[in-house]
Order: sequence, then C-alpha cells, then structure tokens
Amino acid sequence: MTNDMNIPFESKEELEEIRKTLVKEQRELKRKKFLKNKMSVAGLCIVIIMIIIAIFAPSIATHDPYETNVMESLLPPSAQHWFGTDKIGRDVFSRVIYGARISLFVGVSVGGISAVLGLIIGLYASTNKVLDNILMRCCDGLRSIPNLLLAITLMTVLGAALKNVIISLAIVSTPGVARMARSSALVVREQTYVEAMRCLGAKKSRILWKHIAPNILAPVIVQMTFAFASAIIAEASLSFLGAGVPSGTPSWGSMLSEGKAVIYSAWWMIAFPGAFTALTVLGLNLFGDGLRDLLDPLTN
Amino acid sequence: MEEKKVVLSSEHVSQFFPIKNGFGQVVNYVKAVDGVTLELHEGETYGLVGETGCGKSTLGRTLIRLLEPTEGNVVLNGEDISHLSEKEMRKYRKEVQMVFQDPYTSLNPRQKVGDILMEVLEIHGVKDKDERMEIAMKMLAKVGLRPEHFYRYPHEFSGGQRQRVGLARALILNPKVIICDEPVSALDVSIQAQIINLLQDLQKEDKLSYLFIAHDMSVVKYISDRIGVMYLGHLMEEAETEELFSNTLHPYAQALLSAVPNANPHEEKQRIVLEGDLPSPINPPTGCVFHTRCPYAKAICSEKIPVLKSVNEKHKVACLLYDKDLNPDAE
Amino acid sequence: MSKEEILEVKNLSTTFRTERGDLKAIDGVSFEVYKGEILGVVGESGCGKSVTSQSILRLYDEKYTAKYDGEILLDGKNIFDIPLKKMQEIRGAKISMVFQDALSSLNPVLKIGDQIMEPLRIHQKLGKKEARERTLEMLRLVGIPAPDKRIDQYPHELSGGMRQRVMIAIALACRPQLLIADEPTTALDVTIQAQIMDLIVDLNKKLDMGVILITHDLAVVAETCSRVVVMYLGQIVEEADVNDIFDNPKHPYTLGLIKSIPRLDGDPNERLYMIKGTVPLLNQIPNGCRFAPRCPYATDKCRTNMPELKAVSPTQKVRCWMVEE
Amino acid sequence: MKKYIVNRILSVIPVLIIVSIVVFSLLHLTPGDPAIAILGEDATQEAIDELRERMGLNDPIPVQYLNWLNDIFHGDFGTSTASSGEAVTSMIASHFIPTLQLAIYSTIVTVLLAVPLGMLAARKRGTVVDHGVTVLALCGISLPSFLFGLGMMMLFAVKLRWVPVSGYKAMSAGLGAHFRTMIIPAVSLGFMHSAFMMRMTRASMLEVLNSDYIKMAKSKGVKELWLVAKHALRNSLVTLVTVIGQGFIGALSGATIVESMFGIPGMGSLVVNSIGRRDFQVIQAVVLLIAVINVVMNLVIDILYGIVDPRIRLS
Repeated sequence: MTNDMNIPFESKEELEEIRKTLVKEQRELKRKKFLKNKMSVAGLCIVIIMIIIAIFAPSIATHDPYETNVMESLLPPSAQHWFGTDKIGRDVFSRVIYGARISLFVGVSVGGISAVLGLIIGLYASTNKVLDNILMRCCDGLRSIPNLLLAITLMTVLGAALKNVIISLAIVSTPGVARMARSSALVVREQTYVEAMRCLGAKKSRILWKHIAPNILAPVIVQMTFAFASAIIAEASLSFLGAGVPSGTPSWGSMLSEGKAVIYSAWWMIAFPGAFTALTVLGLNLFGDGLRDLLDPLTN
Repeated sequence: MEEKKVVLSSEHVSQFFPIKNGFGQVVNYVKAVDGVTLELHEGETYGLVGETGCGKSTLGRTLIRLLEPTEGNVVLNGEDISHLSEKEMRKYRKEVQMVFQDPYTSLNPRQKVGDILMEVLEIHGVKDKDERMEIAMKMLAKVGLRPEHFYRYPHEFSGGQRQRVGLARALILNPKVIICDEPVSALDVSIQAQIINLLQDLQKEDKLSYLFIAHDMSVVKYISDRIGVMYLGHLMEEAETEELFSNTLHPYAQALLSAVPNANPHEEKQRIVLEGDLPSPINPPTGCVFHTRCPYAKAICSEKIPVLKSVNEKHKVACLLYDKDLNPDAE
Repeated sequence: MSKEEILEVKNLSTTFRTERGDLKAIDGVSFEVYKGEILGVVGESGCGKSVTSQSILRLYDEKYTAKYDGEILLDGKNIFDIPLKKMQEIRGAKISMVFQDALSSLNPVLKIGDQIMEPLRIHQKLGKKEARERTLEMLRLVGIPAPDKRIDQYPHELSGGMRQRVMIAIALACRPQLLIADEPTTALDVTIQAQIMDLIVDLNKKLDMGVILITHDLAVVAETCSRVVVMYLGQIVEEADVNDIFDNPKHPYTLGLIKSIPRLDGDPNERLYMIKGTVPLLNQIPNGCRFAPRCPYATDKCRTNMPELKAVSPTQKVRCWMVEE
Repeated sequence: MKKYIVNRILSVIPVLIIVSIVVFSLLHLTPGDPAIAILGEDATQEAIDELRERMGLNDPIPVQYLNWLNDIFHGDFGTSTASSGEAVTSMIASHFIPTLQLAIYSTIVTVLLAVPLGMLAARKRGTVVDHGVTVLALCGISLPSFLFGLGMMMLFAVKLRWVPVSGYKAMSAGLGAHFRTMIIPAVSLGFMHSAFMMRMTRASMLEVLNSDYIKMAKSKGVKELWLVAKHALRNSLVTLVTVIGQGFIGALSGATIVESMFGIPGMGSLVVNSIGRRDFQVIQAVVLLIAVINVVMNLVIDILYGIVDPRIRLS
C-alpha cells in the first residue's frame, strides 16, 4: 500500500470499541472543561435551584399564594411568614415561590421561541440577497422600537394574559436573535467547507441544515440564554408597570410594584422578589458566558 | 508524441464579477479571468502559477463549476458542463473534485472525519451504512490515516493530517481529475514534502490528472509536467516544465522566474525587477495587460491584444514580440 | 577579520504562563550578531524563532504572561538588567523591528508620515518640520515613489509592497545598530518579495547595521544571509555560514529540511525526503535530544541525555551526539 | 465616503416605512371603536356614524394610513381620545424635555462609569481588577433598572432622606432642586447601560491592545502612556463612538420604567399612564417618535463612525 502507517483494516467489534472510548473521552473532556469555569458552574446551580423551586412550588410554599387575610396585613418576616405578608395579608414567601413558575415559564418559552424563529429567519436571510433585505429591514424596524415600549403596546393590544406576555416578548426578542444568526450564517457561508460541499454535489438544503445550521447553533444557544434572562427582566418590568400578567397572579414584577407603593413601611415586599429576580438572571448570564466557551470548538 | 486524451479543458473562459452601485445597477466588472484557453491531459499535472490577483483560483473554481463562466465553455471528458444546473451537474461531480488551501476551514468543525467521508457517499447514492463505512475506512488508510481517526473531530488533527482528510474526501468518489488550489502553501516544509509525495503516489496509482494551482514556483516546477503562467486574468505562457525554465519567452514569466529565490547560496542570480504596481482588474490596461510594466513594451503592445500561439509543439506564448501575423516586425 | 559584535544572546529562555501551566517556548538560545552581517534564523512554525526575536526587545508583558532567563548583551550591558521604563530608549533607537503583515502592523487611523515621524521625535527630539523632512528622506531611501503625496496617506491606501517599505522606513528612521525582520516577506508575492529583500540587503550595506532575518523559507536564506541559525522546538540545533548549511549540514534535522524542499535546480524524478513524525507540542517535549523521536540516526544515548551546542569548526556549531565520534 | 453615506440613508428609508406600518397596524388591531370611546357608551348611532365619517374611519385601510402619515408630516399626531381631545403633539412636546435630560444625564453616568472601568479591566487583564469589573458588569446586566432604582430609592430617599422619593423639578425650579430629583433616576438608568458598555469597551480595548500595531508601536520605543492615549484610544475611539451612541439611544428609549417609577413626566411615563386610559393615539405617537429618533440617531452614529475611521472616509 502507499504508506507505512497503514494498519490492516480492523474488525467491526474493535472499531466499535474504539468509538466508545473516544466518545467517552470527548464527553469527559467537555465536562472537565465546563467544571473548570467556576462562575458558570455557580450560574448553572442557581438556575437548577430555581427550576426545582418552580416545579415543586406547591410542596415548598407554606401558604396558598392567593389566600388573603386582612388581619395579617404587612407583617414583617417571622417564623410563621418567612418573607412577611403583603398589603392584603398574602404570604410573600409562597407568592415568591409561585412567582418562580411564572418567570421561568415566560423565560423558557420566550427564549425557546425567539431562538427557533431567529435561527430560521437568520438562516433563510443568509440564503439570498432579496430575502435578506426584506427580513433584515423588518428586524431593524422592530428593533428600532424600544423593547419595553413595543412590549407595552403589544400588551395593551392583546390584553393582560400570560400567553400574551410570552407572544409580546417573543416578538421583541426574535429580531435580535435573527440578526445575530444571520451574521453568523454569512460568516459560515464563506468558510471553505461549505464550498467543498457544493463541489461534492450537496443540495442547497442539505448544506443549509447539515453544515451551516449546526455551526451557528452555538452562538444561537448562547443568545438564547441571554434572551431567557432578558425575558425575565422584561416580564418583571411589564408586571411592574401593570401591563404584564393579570393582577393578583404571583409574579415577581407585580409584587415589586405592590412593594413600591408601601416602600416606607414594608422593605421585605421589595427585598425578596427583587433578590430572586436578580439571582435568577445573574445565574443565567453566568451560565451563558460559560456556555459560549464550551460550545466553541476552537477553544478545545 | 501521440495525441493525449483531454480530460478537462477551458475554451476562452472568462469570469467577470459585476460591481453594483447603491441602487443595484451594474456599474463595472472585475475581470478576474479573461478569455483563458487551457487543456488538461489524462494522467498529467498541469501547474498554474501567477501572483495574487492573477485569477488562477477563480479559473480553478470556474472549471469545477463552483462558478458559472461569464463567457466561453468548460468541457469535462468531452461534455460541455458550462451552464448545467446544480442537479444536472451532480453526476459530473464524480469525475472532477477539488482540494483546498486552508486546512483549518476546509473541514466542518462539527462533523467527525468518518461522517465527513460517509456523507459524500450518501449524497451519491451509496445506501448501505456498512458499505459506506468500509469505503471510508479504506480511503482513510489510503491517505495514511489510522482507523481511530475515523471518530475524531477536525480540531484534533494537525494541518498536514487535515489536508489528508481533504484529499480523502475528494478521492472517495474516484474522480479522474483533481483541481488542487494551493494544497501545500499553508503547510510547513517537512509536512509539505509528505503531502506532495502522497499526491504523486495517488496519481501513479489511480492515473489521476491534477490542475495544480500555486504561487510557490519551486513546488510547481517539481510536481508539474506542464506549467501555465497567468497575469491579471490572462494566460501569458504555457510550456512543458523543462522548456519553460530553460527557454522562458514572455517578459512577465522571465521576471517572475528570475524573482524566485533558489535554495543554493552559490548561484549568483541576475534579477529582473518589475517596476510599478499590479494594475487593478476593474479597468486593466488596453492591449496587452502587461504593457504598462513590460521592459520591452512597444507602441503596438498597448493597441493589440496578444493571442496564445504555439512557438513549438511544447511551448505557447501570448506576446506580440513573437506573433508574426499581429506584429510585422516580430522575431 | 575582527567583526564588531553588536549583540550577544547568552542562554536565553522565555517561559509563558498559561492555564495549562508554564510553557518554555525557547530554552537556552545563544548566538551573536555582528555589524554589517545578515544572520538568518530558520525553523518551522512553533520552533521559537519569533519568540526569540521579540524577547530581545522584551515585547512580551513581563508582569503576567512572560518570564525571561539568561542574558542579552548590548554594548556590554545586559538588557534584562535595564528597568522596563528605560527599555524605551533602546527600542526603535538601538534595535528596531519589522513584522510580517504590514497592514495589521501599521496603525490604520494614523497617517504613515506621522508613524514614521514618531521614533524621530521620541528618540531624537526633532521638531515637527525637521521630522517631516527626515521622513520624506526615509521614504525616498526605501524607494517609495512620490513621497510628498504618500506621506499624508493612510496604510490602507498603499499596496502590500509599499506598506512593507513604510514599515522598514519606520524601523530605520533612527539608524539603529540592529534590525530584526520577523518574516518580512512571507505575506508578499515573489516579485515584491525580491524587491523587499534587495532593499534590506542594500540598506544593510549602506547603513552598516546588523540584521536578524527570521523566516521559514530556506531559499530566501540562501540568497540573502551570510550566517544561518537553525532552530527546532525552542532550541538552536545548528549554526554555520550559509554555504556550510547547504553544502554539508551536520545536524540530521538541517539535513532533513534541506532534502525535503523542492529546489529549482533539483531533479523532479527524485522523491522528496520526508522527516517522519510531527513536531511535538511544547508540553510534550521528549527527554534527551528533542529531535531523537524523528531522527533516523537516533541511539539510546540520544534518547536519554541532551547534547550541547558544540563548535565543530571555527564557523560551525551543532547540537548532536553523532558529531562527537 | 459619499457612497457610504448615500447607501446608509437609502437603507434607513425602508426601516422607517416598516416602523410606521407596524405602529399604524397596532392602532388598528386594538379592540373597540375609537368613535365610541370618544362619545361614550350611550351616544346615538347617528352621532357615532357621523364622527366615524369625519375621522375617516370608514375609508379603506391604506387611505387611512396615508392620511395618518400625511398628518404626521405636518406635525399633527392626531387628537387624544381619552383626555378630551387634547392635541397629542402638544402633550408629547411637554413630555419630551424631561426624557431628553434624563437620557443625557444617564449617558454621562454610563460613560463615566463604563469607559474608564472597561479600559482599566483591559489594561489589567487577568488580575483581580479585571475579575472585579467583569462581576460588576454581570451584576449590572442581571439587575433590572427598576430593581436597582428601587434599591437606590430605599437607600437614599427612604433611609438617608437626601432626595425625595419621586417627583420632578424642572431646571427653572432651581438647579439644586432639579438635580436632587434627577440624580437617582439617572444613576439607576445609567448603571444598567454601563454594564453593557463596560463589557464592550473592555472587549474592544483588549482587541486593540493585543493588535500588531500596538506591538509595532512598542517596538518603536513609544512610552506606555502614549501607547494607550495615542495609539490604543484613537482606534478604540472608532468603536466607542458607536457604543456611546447606542448607550444614548438606549437611555432615550429605555427610560420608560425609570420615569414612571420616579414620577418624571417624560415620554416613558406618558406611555405608561396612557395604558390605563387606553389612550392609543398617544401610545402610538410616542412609540413612533422614539422609533424615528432611534433610527435617525443610528444613522448619525454610522456617519460619525465613517468620519472617524479613515478606512471608510477615504474609500
């Protein structure tokens, strides 16, 4: 044969063996690399804790978040009410726990929708000039309207409901993801391996989905975590302004808004929902930073 | 010399890239390749040299139909593939393939080497997975890689090894013609030697024809049977390697060859230094594009466009100095 | 002939602090540079030739990333003893540098005239008018046509060859004793490369300065250098006059390199020699002679202890056990 | 350069058109009939039909859109349905000044906080200072402006009583009073934007400091101070122009929540109040105006970017 390094062709079992060890080795390498980045591990832990809280809210919460009790209005944190009570006697701790559900649900769905839509718009915008112009001008149009203003306007049009909050925030954050996906796709499109696949006769769709999409997935996923985080802030802001979830729903934003009204007397009304909002968003941002290095193949 | 079978040829191929203004109207053209005629014979290595911006890579991409020629035709094994659609072109992909310069961007970082090779087979209808794996494994061995490389990602390979994977991917469809676009320029000297030897061994074994595009003259001289020198989109001179170096005719080719340093300290070289800068391909000089920098330029050179003419059966040149019918007082 | 020595590098090592621990990029590099000579430093990527050149000017950040050992003697003084602040008097005045890619090495938002004037005004405290005059003179010296038009242009408005000439003009503005050229023509076409190499050789004679030419292209070395240093994996493996390097190289790596390059006057049917294996990473350096795993003549002795760089003739030094017998 | 400016302006026109379409359609998507909203529930059908005719609500949508656009070009944003027919244009005019002031003050806060810290972190890369700045930036991004504002309000207004909890005093009411009411909103709005700007300044400064021309300048013997001030700053200035410009736009259009929280009668709180009153004319006008300002400001920044960077100016 042509070259002295050529070992006779192994049997199928040996190859399977080699494959398993290599796959395990590659996964181990990735795990070790992620654990090295302390900050993003901390971020992941925070996010996991929040998810657990959201899922097991009923068993964690000490009271029914909606049950009012005028007798116990504005009590400071005590053994009975860990985070104190609000103006109409509802237990702040239980409402914060249930609030986690709202925030995470909004965050996940807005993050997910804007990532998927953004990826598709970005990919197809990178395919031809005309489509690119149309799609990108629409994105620029939407992005020039400030996020919160657009969200507020959409909410007033659609009416106060969790479903509408998600729709509005998805419309607000999709253009950003689309623009980023499009610029990454244009960079990938110039790479030689895309040209090579065209030489090898691959169809346009195969190149788009099997070669361009996987290579812009990493930046899109990272952008998704940040979209997730900003969706939580946006939902809180909307509820704070009274344009978010219907009143009475235990959302961190609306609790903060109620807290502002009694800022002189009830510090706990602001402290606890505020802490949870900030912590969740910080966790997501830290995790997002760590994810960026992990998914970037070149840094291995 | 019996007439060799022509596997790939370009007939007056031109490639003009339109320049558009703000409103999308075409204002001018970048004349990257301008009327190049060239034939690649079976089992031969045709070296295509020239400096940056001379259009050699663009010509290579046009011959493999990554780009559609603006003028002229590309003929592959006797069939005109100049303006075929992507679907029609697919069956010809088995006959001509390409190897690229930059090892770090020519492989999809998200795909394992094995999948890269198997996907090519899948595209061309090899249905059975085991069969695809077997072919891919054989091809890896053929380019000097070991079976466990099958499951590794491109970033786990050195530059030289990646070029081997690129080569394996190009050869897996058993094409007869390979266009090598500067395959060794990005590699270190010792790795370069390994890839050059591998290319030559594969050529002997499968009777491949190479269009070897490069700017490093000593590599091209070593590996090519015939060499073509390009300047600003035009093929200036074409000759068998020995003939070109011993009897260089075109003034640009003379200057180019004299500028190439030789790894021999004793040789005192007398250099022809070209004045001025490379003109822009957007509005190249009239007549012969080299006349603005040519030491022998005459008035006629700025009027008439030289045509590639045979000086003998091993040597063609496009220069009015040697062209009787265009230029009465030629040699 | 007693050559006047400009610079002597003694046992220079540079260690970089990375997350994966300390990496010794160059280990015990020693050589001299004489006035009026062009010393070629040759080696493949990763052999440490660029690190050597930038360590001479202490360009690496010494607080967090790099640590130097050994000595570099300039006019008898060791450069590492000089406080970092004082190094500015040497950079650009006594020793200056030219890099590979002029487009990225010239400041894109400053006119080239200002960039040439800068060393003149720092080191020689020239006034604006006088500095501009000297700049025009430098532009003419490096062969740039219409200097008075070019002086007020920006780097992106010049061609590749001209940008390289501007960089040489900047480096030579204050007539340094030593010019370090780090792969000055690698990014250029062969005709422009010939012009730039001629310019460097011409200026070397005219200004009688020493030049360290760093390149991976043996052909360029053959045509321009008088003495050559071959580096492998952070160490010098051979040092000799250019004729000896090509006519009878002593170190197996030098021999391998020369036989593996296709030569213009070489025989096309002869198969290129292949040095087997690949260059190991800096954190997997083999013990003993670093070239042992790839050396066809390696013995157990080579694989256990490291040979010294020994003089085998007044002009040739080799780091190899084989030379001893 | 001219070609650069021309196609920048050309690319802005479609964006403006799309913005106007989006904003106009928002008006038409809203449930309920504006005529009824003005005349009230018990108005007679004829009165409602007559008003609809006068307001041109029965014309086909495109005609309405063009009329609406025409009015805007003449500076008439229509009349507010909720607050008894007051001209929207005058309402906006009165609310614009506070928003502008808040935007300017918060941008100053942002730039003073972000640019030096960003550059310091880049200069002292990998040290404690660098990590400190990175963590600070992360907190800034994770802390929504209204949460940070609430914190500041509790500390300075409630506990230390240095400033009133909310309320706005115009310049005319004395500089001291004006600034006492504006300092906390400006800082809370500025802090969040400074987090983004800090990271961007650090990244662009790092890129510049590791560039070849800084290495070349160093090898020319340029002193440490000049390296940063002349070479590095000039280059990062090019990107800083964009970053600061975006910061100002962010402040101008992002102040909604901070304004309403601190009771500053700016455009943001105008929108928030209009939500309650379902006054779509006002919301629509404010959103359109801010979007247009946004687009125009981006155009100005692009052109400024071209002027600062010779590679574009002379291409």
